[in-house]
Amino acid sequence: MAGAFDFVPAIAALPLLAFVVSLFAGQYMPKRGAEAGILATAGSLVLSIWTALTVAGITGSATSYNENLYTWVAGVADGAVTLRLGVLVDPLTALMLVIVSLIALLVHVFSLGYMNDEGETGLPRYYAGLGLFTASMLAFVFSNNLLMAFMFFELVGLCSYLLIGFWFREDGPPSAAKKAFLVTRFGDYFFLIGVVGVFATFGTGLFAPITEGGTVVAESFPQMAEHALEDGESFFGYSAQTWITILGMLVLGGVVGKSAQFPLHTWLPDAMEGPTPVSALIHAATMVAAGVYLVARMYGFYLLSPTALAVIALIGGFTALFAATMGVVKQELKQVLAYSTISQYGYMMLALGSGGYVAAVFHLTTHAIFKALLFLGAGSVIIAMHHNENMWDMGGLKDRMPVTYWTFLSGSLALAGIVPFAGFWSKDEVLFEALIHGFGSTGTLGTMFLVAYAMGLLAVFFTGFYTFRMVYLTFHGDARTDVARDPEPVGWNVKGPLSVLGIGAATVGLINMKPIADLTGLHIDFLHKWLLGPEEGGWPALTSTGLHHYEELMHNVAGIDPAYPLGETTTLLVSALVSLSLALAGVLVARSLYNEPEPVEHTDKLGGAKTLLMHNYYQDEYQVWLAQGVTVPLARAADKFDQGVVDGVVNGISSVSLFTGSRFRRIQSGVVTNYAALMTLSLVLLLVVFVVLGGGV
Amino acid sequence: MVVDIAGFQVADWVALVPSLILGVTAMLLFIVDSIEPRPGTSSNTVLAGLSTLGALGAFLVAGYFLVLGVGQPRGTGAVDLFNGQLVVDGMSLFFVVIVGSVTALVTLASYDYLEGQEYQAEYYGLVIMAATGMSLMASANSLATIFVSLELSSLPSYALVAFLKKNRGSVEGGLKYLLVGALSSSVLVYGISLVYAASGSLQLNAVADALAGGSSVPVGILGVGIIMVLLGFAFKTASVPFHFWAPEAYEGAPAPVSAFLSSASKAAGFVVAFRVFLTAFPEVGGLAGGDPMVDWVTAVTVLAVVTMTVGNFAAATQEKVKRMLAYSSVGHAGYALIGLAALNAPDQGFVLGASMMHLLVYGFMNTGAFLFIALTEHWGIGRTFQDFNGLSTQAPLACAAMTVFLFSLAGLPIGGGFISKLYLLAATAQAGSWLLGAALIVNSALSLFYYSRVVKAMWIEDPSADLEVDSYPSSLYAAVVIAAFVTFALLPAFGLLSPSAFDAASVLFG
Amino acid sequence: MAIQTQYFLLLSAAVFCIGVYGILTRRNALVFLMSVELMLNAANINLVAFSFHHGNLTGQVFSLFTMALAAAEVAIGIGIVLVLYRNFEDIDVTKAATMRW
Amino acid sequence: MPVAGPIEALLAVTLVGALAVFLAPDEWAGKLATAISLVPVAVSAWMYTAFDGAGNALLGGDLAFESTIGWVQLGRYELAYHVGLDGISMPLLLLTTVLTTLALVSSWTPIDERQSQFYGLMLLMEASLIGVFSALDFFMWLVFWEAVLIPMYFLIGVWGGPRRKYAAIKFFVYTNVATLIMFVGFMALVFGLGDSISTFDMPEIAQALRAGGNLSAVAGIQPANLSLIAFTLMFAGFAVKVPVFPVHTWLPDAHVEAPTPVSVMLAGVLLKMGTYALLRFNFTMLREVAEANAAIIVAFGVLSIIYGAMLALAQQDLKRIVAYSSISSMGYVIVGLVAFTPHGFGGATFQMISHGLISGLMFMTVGVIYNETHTRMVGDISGIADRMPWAVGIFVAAAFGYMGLPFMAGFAAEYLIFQGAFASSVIPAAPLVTGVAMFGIVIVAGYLLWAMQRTLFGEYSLATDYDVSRAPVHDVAPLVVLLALVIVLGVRPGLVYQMIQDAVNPLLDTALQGGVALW
Repeated sequence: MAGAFDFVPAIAALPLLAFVVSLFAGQYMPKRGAEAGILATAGSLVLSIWTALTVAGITGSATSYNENLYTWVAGVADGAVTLRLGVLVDPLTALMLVIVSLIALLVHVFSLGYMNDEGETGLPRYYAGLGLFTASMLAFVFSNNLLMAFMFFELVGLCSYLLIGFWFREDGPPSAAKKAFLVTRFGDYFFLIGVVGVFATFGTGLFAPITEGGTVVAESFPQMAEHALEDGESFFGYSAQTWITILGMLVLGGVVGKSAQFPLHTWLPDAMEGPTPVSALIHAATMVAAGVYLVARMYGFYLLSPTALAVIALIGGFTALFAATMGVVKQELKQVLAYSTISQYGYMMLALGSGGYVAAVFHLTTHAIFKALLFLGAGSVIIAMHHNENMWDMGGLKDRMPVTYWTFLSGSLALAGIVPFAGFWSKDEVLFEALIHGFGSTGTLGTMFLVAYAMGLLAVFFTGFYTFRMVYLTFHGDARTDVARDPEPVGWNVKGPLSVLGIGAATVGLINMKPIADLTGLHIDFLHKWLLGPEEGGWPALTSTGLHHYEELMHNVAGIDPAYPLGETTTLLVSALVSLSLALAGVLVARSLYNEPEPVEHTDKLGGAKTLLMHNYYQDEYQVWLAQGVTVPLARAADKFDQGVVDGVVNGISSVSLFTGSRFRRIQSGVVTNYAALMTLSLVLLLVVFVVLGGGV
Repeated sequence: MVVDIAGFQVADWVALVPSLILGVTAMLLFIVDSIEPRPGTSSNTVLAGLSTLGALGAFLVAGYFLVLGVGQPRGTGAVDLFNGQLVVDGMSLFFVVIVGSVTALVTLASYDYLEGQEYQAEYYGLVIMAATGMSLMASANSLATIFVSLELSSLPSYALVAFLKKNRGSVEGGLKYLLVGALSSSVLVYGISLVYAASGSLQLNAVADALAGGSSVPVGILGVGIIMVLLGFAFKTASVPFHFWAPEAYEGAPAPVSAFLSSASKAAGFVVAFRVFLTAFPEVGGLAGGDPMVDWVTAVTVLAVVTMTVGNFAAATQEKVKRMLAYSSVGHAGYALIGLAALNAPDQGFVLGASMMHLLVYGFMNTGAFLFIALTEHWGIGRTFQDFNGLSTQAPLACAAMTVFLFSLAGLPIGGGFISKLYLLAATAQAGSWLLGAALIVNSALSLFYYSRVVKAMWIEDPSADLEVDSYPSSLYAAVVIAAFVTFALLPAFGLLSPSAFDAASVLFG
Repeated sequence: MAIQTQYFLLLSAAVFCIGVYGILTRRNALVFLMSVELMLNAANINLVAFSFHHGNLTGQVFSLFTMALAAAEVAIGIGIVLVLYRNFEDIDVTKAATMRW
Repeated sequence: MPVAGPIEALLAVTLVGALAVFLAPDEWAGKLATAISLVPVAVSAWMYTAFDGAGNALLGGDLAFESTIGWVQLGRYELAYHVGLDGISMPLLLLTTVLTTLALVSSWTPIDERQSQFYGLMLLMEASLIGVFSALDFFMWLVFWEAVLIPMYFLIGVWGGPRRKYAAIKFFVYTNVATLIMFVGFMALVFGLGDSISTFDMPEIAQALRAGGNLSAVAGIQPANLSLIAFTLMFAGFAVKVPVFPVHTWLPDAHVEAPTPVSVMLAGVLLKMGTYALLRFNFTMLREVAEANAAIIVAFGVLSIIYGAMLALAQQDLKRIVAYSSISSMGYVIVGLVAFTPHGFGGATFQMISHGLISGLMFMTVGVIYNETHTRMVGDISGIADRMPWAVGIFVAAAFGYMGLPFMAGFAAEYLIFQGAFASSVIPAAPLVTGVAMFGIVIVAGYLLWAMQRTLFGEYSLATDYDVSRAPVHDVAPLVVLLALVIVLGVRPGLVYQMIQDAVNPLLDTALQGGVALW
């Protein structure tokens, strides 16, 4: 009988269908295509949950699935790789599928309120975009090889471009869309080289080996890399270690681009030009997560290269801090959220880099929930404020839109990492992992981790601060504008998703309360178990994507080991307390500064730092300069060169020959005596050359 | 002497029938004219018809002989007449075909062109006379016969160029042609006399034998003689440095005459050059191996390069279409000279054959081009490129034909010129004479430029307001269209004549 | 005793050169033609002399042909010179230079 | 062997059709030509399904629809009419017929004078192109190869833009010179083969050359140097057609001046002639030379990619942008060819097809916009997405196709080329070189996104005061068809890639003789 796994492709196919339907039939539907999207995503959610249950072993025996379903390009000659599309389902996939389809569904519903009720035009295009995005994102999630992942990685990029630029009549969105695609494309350039490199090196891009009846029929590239490392092979003149690092870094380029990590983070704040539901779905919960997910997906490969791990950790830690500081001074609701998103993904990278696989996935999950919530909340506020996003024009919305307020608050607490909200547990685990591995790991790697940890820790404070600065400015105090005094009410289709997510943000942390688990000895760290899998056999043995395997690699190859300077429990508590207290400190500072009827700008207190922060550390400036100050002049120069020199030569030749011709014709003077003279002359010449000199005489 | 032609045992002079036909036609023309009561009033139709028939007859018979294998190894073998003073072989027949066909086209076209002109009988008579001379040049196998037949073709040509007595251009052209011709013929004769001095004989094979045996007089004299003979032929083929007459003569002469001279006369000049240098002077030129006594091969190479370059570069910057064609015909003389220049190739017959085929195709495409000019002169539209602007709107058929001629001259695959020119290029590659190859490439590119100037004027430019084509002269049109058709047909049907060309060529190399 | 052949050669060369000189210097069409005659006769001298030298008659016979043709050439020449005069009111060969380049 | 095969049918239909259209009145010349051109489409589609060729045409593979007729005996050499298809030429033939029909439809709007001549010439060009891709006798092939120039000259010269005369003659002379140079190179090879060759049959020559040891000295040039010289001359000749930097400058002028349908044919098919010839001659017949000089060749390829893209970045004219980016895209083909790997050859050939479709699509879309706005300057147009949504939508799709969006033909082609080049054992420092070449995909995104943002989106404004309205159906229909093809090939490259691979793999079979490097 057909199990859930046979329907996995349908998870992506349904939204794809919705895309087609709403694109071509959207304008004939009452909701302009939203129906198709909602039905499709609901279907995807159901199927995803079914898949998850199957993976959990509740419905069906097989708990993992990895098959090639479609041969995209068959390489017939030997040495010609064959490129396939396939499906890989393991706990990680199942979890991500559920998250994506859930958020997608909620965002579709929310869009009814945000787009339809606001009387937007071009909705079929909008819903088609959402549909296509959901489809590609889900397909990316269950890709079983690197190339397929890349292909859908690019597709989600396209959808992000289309949706950011949805309001194409204005000048901002198209430009932001261009920037978003271009910056991510720059990252994807390296990613693509990485993909090509992986296929050229290992002949396959499989994340996990394909097995039939227990025997491996197609090896996965992390496995092959592992073996190559053991056998001390060398590729393209490099030692396996170096080459793996190179490939890892190349793929990382795509990750940094998509997950908006430093230095390719600049596109995300601009991307807020897009409709808010889009920001919630694409630029907070799912697409931006694709990068992190990719690292997690091929974690077995990255664990082979300590260098890559260190880089990941540092990028993550730095981005977390760096983005958080920028979030502190932003005026607009969505801008704050954008920078917090960047910062939060920094945490996930930090976790992955420092061997906190579970922590990363955990934070990915919780963040998806509470950040989507915050964006949707922001969306509802924006509806109420007639699309004015400036927090200084708001205030006192608490009493006028309670549902939004309370849900938003729950999200904020989660983001700030206040116990017991979701964010606390995940962020705490991230930092904890970084800490213990920092102490435990050998050599520079450990110090790197500690540096990254320090930055991450510091970021906690800022997170708390900007989050509640946002909350107080938006909802507390007195209304500062007429609109804020009489905001537009929002409908069920807004409140519904908010409530769902609000509850989620408060509770989802419960799936992995590792501290409690360790303290009480109760085995309630479900996510950990979920990703750990059985010790022997089961899906980890088949897919080699289980935590056990990763921990072995961490220990054997990367040399990452935990160490508890204060003993296990104490360290745990201390780190939890430290991060919590920092978060609270941030919240309190924000409260003292902004929780008053008429809050005022305090940014001047920052002095010189203010301008720096306002200009986002001049990141955009130098990137724009690279594009327009360097590349464009270079192109102009090339054009000049082409017109002047390369083409000049061509035209030169023709004009020279024509000039020669105009001289040659002068020989024909028209006077017959001259002709006679020239004839005689040439006769003499020939005689001299060919008879006298020719040795005739 | 008796030869076997198509199974009939006939006297060997029968092989000369093509030339005889032309000669007889010339006589007939004079008779027809003289039996007319008032001289110079004979009916155009009779004269044109008669001469066209004569030329056609010569063309057909020569072609038929070619097919039968007369004078060729597979047939009778070369037919020697009058103790080898004349010889009928593949090469001579091949060139009679060229001369005959060109003459036929020209006389056909002249019917309309000469409308209302006086002295038409003389015109046709002179044309056929000259044609007879050219056909004899193809068979001439002794310096004596060569000189006589060459003059027989030249003298009428002088008169023909100056035929329009009241037209300054025509007269001036005639004068220059005459003076340059006289000078060249004296150079030629002097050269012949020196060759005779060195060899003691005028019959080509005898000359070759004598020279092979080594001569009593210093080789320098022979060298001077050879160079002078070469230049004498350069005049006939309108090659540098004896080409100076060509632009003016072609421009001034009545267009059909220009066509006649630039195609048939040039071809005749080449056949003589080929025969003399390859029959009489191969050893001297070092073709039989060993280093040459007189390196005429290199001399010809230089002449070829200079000729094609001067011709094409000068043509590129002309304002008058007819003069452009005149210069381009000088350029093509340079191409054809490759047949005598690229001879240090393993397969010499290949080289010479390519050159012969080029002359054949050239006969049609160049004649056609000049006849188109005749058409425009008939219409009385101007001579410059601008005057041709938008002509296609008035006379699409003629313009299409002209386009075929021009592109074929430029070596594009719309006519036989494509294959023949590429074969010349191939010949240079085979001989490894990169100088010739490079010159050919450069010049042919340049020629494409200026030929397409005419095409551009006719098809792309907009017509000027007063462009008006009133009449569509049937015989001119017929001639142009036939020429165009043959030019085009020679692309797919190149093989009809090329085997005889290559065979005839390789025969000369024994 | 016979005169050695090379003297004839020198003579003919001299005559030829005189003819060339005439062509290059004289503008009168008729003189031009006369100079050509000189050159042709230079050739004839060679032919006759070497026919004697080689002891065959070919050269002498050919020289007769040459003379005949020279005459014919002049005949045509005079005709053209006539029309030249009609059109240009002059027989200066350098005057007729309407067509050039 | 059958003489009247489908290829003959194609040639006959197009030639006779051209004649008929020449004589047809202007009013319905367009419709007539389109109708006639449907026959080749149908025939070639049937040929595709009935295709039974195997292996490489030049290396003794089984040819599909082969037929031979003796043509001319020239000296020692026998020229023949010899046509046939293998996995390389079949897709190109299909591309030609399909693109011609679409181009014909797309010319209904822009071509408003001397229609019968225009459509007649288009059909003539189709005939010549069919000949180019199917002829297997060198001289026969050369006839078609050069015959393409004639209609092209008129099409640009008569119906082109303001500087059309300059562009036409430039294209004409430039490519003609290239042909002559290439011809000398090839003939040098033929003579080098001496008596072992008595025809210009390309398979025969190719096999003789690959067998090795058949070359003898020509005019004192030793075989090794001879093959090097021949390779250089032929490469130079074909590089002009491709075009490869630095002999590309005829292309932008020709493209900008040519009317849209002609640009479509020029970019879509004519450029492919160059790479097709490179593949057939240089890389098939003189493999060892190519491998010995891989470094130089790949340098040309990479240079074209980056340089072309940079130039596109500097352009203001939409057509010029696409023109220069064509140079860039064709650079990928060079890189793929010189890699000497299965996917390298395959990808390069596949890129010919996909670029044919995508660049055609781009030019057509630009043309459709031009029909409405009468300008192609980026600065003049803004925010027309509102006025002509479908055309703009397709423009965006086409642009992303050009950027190599997955599941569109461009991505498949470029990825395969990269895959092939990366693993190449011939290209020095293959991974690095490939990486550099791949940077093109970033630049292309740069200028296309910039152009789209400026022209399609933002506030609506138009420098030329025309009333922009939705494009007529017969303008958009060809776009849709092309887009569909692009996507189909992107999702299922195997549709043509199978036969391509089957035809290119033999190129890698034989052992090498060791060629002479230029330095």
